[in-house]
Amino acid sequence: MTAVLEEALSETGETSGLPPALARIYGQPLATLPADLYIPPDALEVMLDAFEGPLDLLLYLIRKANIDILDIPMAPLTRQYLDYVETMRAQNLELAAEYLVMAAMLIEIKSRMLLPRPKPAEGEEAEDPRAELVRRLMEYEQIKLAGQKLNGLDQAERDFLWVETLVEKTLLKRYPEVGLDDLKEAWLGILRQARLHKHHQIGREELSVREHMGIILRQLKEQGGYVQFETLFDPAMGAPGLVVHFLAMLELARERLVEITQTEPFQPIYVRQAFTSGTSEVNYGTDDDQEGA
Amino acid sequence: MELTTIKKVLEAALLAAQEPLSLADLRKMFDEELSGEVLRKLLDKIREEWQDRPAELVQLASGWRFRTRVEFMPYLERLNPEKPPRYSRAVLETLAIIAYRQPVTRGDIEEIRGVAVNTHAIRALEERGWIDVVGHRETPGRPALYATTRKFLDDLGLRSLTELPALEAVTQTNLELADAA
Amino acid sequence: MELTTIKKVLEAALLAAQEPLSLADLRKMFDEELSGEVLRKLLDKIREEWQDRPAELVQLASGWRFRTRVEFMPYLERLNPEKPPRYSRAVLETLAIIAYRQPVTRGDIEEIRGVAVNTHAIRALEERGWIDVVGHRETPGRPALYATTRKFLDDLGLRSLTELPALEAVTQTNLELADAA
Repeated sequence: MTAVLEEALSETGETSGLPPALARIYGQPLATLPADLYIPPDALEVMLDAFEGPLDLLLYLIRKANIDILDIPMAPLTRQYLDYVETMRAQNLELAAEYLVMAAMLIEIKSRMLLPRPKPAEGEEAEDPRAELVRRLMEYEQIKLAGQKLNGLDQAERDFLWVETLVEKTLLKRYPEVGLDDLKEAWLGILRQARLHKHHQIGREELSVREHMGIILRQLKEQGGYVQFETLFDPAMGAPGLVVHFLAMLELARERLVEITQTEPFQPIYVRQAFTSGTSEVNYGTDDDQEGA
Repeated sequence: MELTTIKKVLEAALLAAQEPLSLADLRKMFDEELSGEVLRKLLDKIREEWQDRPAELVQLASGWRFRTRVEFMPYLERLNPEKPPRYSRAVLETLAIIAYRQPVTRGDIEEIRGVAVNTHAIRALEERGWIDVVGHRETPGRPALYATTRKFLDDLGLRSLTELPALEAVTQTNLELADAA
Repeated sequence: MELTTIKKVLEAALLAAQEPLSLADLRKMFDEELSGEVLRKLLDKIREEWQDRPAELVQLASGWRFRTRVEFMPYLERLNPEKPPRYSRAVLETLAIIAYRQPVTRGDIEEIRGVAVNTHAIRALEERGWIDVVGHRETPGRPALYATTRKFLDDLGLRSLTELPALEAVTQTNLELADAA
């Protein structure tokens, strides 16, 4: 394939019009290659890995020569490029096919530049044979710069770390959720199991009495287990509340959970926790005994 | 390097650490030799500075790390809700009996459920603050009387026990239906 | 809940997060309805409070997250013997093409770069979670179409693709500039 290229090169080289004008740069004839356009082959070799492909190499050559990408002098550029390709071939370096394709493209452009161009139709611009190459070079340059800019952004793990404090889940005791339906289901389950009867069915009234039974027992506990009857009734409960409270008191007495005593008629009535008849009596009236406080 | 800068570097490292960092790890970040004493003082200083913030610097077996304070974890959990655990039937039935029949003793619960009371069930409910002892029944052994607490009502979104589902309407038919379910 | 408490909960969540948290995520933690405006104000307040601390709260494509400030990285690096990936030009150019021209096929990438696509480059970017296949082009062979992910934006500190560095119009001037760089 290289042989074919060389042949192509020698053919077009003949017609490329070497001195006096090597190329025309910005309309000025260029008699000799600019010194910095020439890159010694051994330097090219060193740079082999530095190029990302033929477009990258071309951009490098264009930049080296400090020429306008919009007005590329094809002859010197093509020669430089082919020198590079030839060096790689001579070093037996594996040459990617893209480099050869590009060589062919450059030669083609160069030849078309030499041919007389057909006069453009009115209102149309003459097509520059280099247009497609220039478009690709510019697009590649743009992407190359974009890649560098992306690399310049602060990057996770390279330039900063994410903050992540430890969440020790075992520290938090997770409680099961219980809904009203769960309670109802549980109760129904008990009924099924135990084949319980009517007295275990529960209505609102019974529940409110039971709630007040708990309230009274708690009040007694908090106040030392022995209090005057009236103090257990808060007028703020309203008439229905007071009635339920009273029923709860009677139920507690019936279940022997409290004792209600009165030494003689018209004397204060006292309520005591049934079990407080023992040792805790000693502490009546002292603050120490107020467990709930 | 100034101590305040060293402290900032330590703080940054501990905030980003995925594993606890030992003093030896922390030392690696600096060119200067840092004594254990200096490091510890700086870590104490950081810990102090974080006293009112939502994470805390803790020393674990393998080193130091920032840990989210426990009180914020219930909120964080809502971000990745896990399936909540479930109470066993024994616990739920015990709770139902205490809720509907309070105040009751273990003996009452045993009688109603027909099986010995699971001590674990009572303890679990007590720990949760849903039941407590409101008195003792004046019978031999003076067994404790259990009732539900205000917290139980709050947690279940009830204003009063009367808002528990009433079961007066349970008839033989309902029971059969429930049975079939 | 008081605003100061809400702010602390937000801070706790953001410090502990394993992913950026969106406003919708953050809202999930509270019973009360929080407007985007209130949340944003609180987040701004947190950001201010962290101004002199070694981490910063940033807004990214998928939400908010704390990250360590870049000036601390030279020290933090020493903790982790595994160096983070530094991408080759091939990878960076492939990434740039996908980021700026998405969705693209391998063929498109090849066309722009002028060389066969490096399979390793694509795989490295996929493994990092920065690109993925978003579809297939309806042409012979149905080639995969690649696009960048949210993680790509998050990891580069961007809120959206519009925040990518602007593409430069290539002229003679910046060719020289690029050379000097």
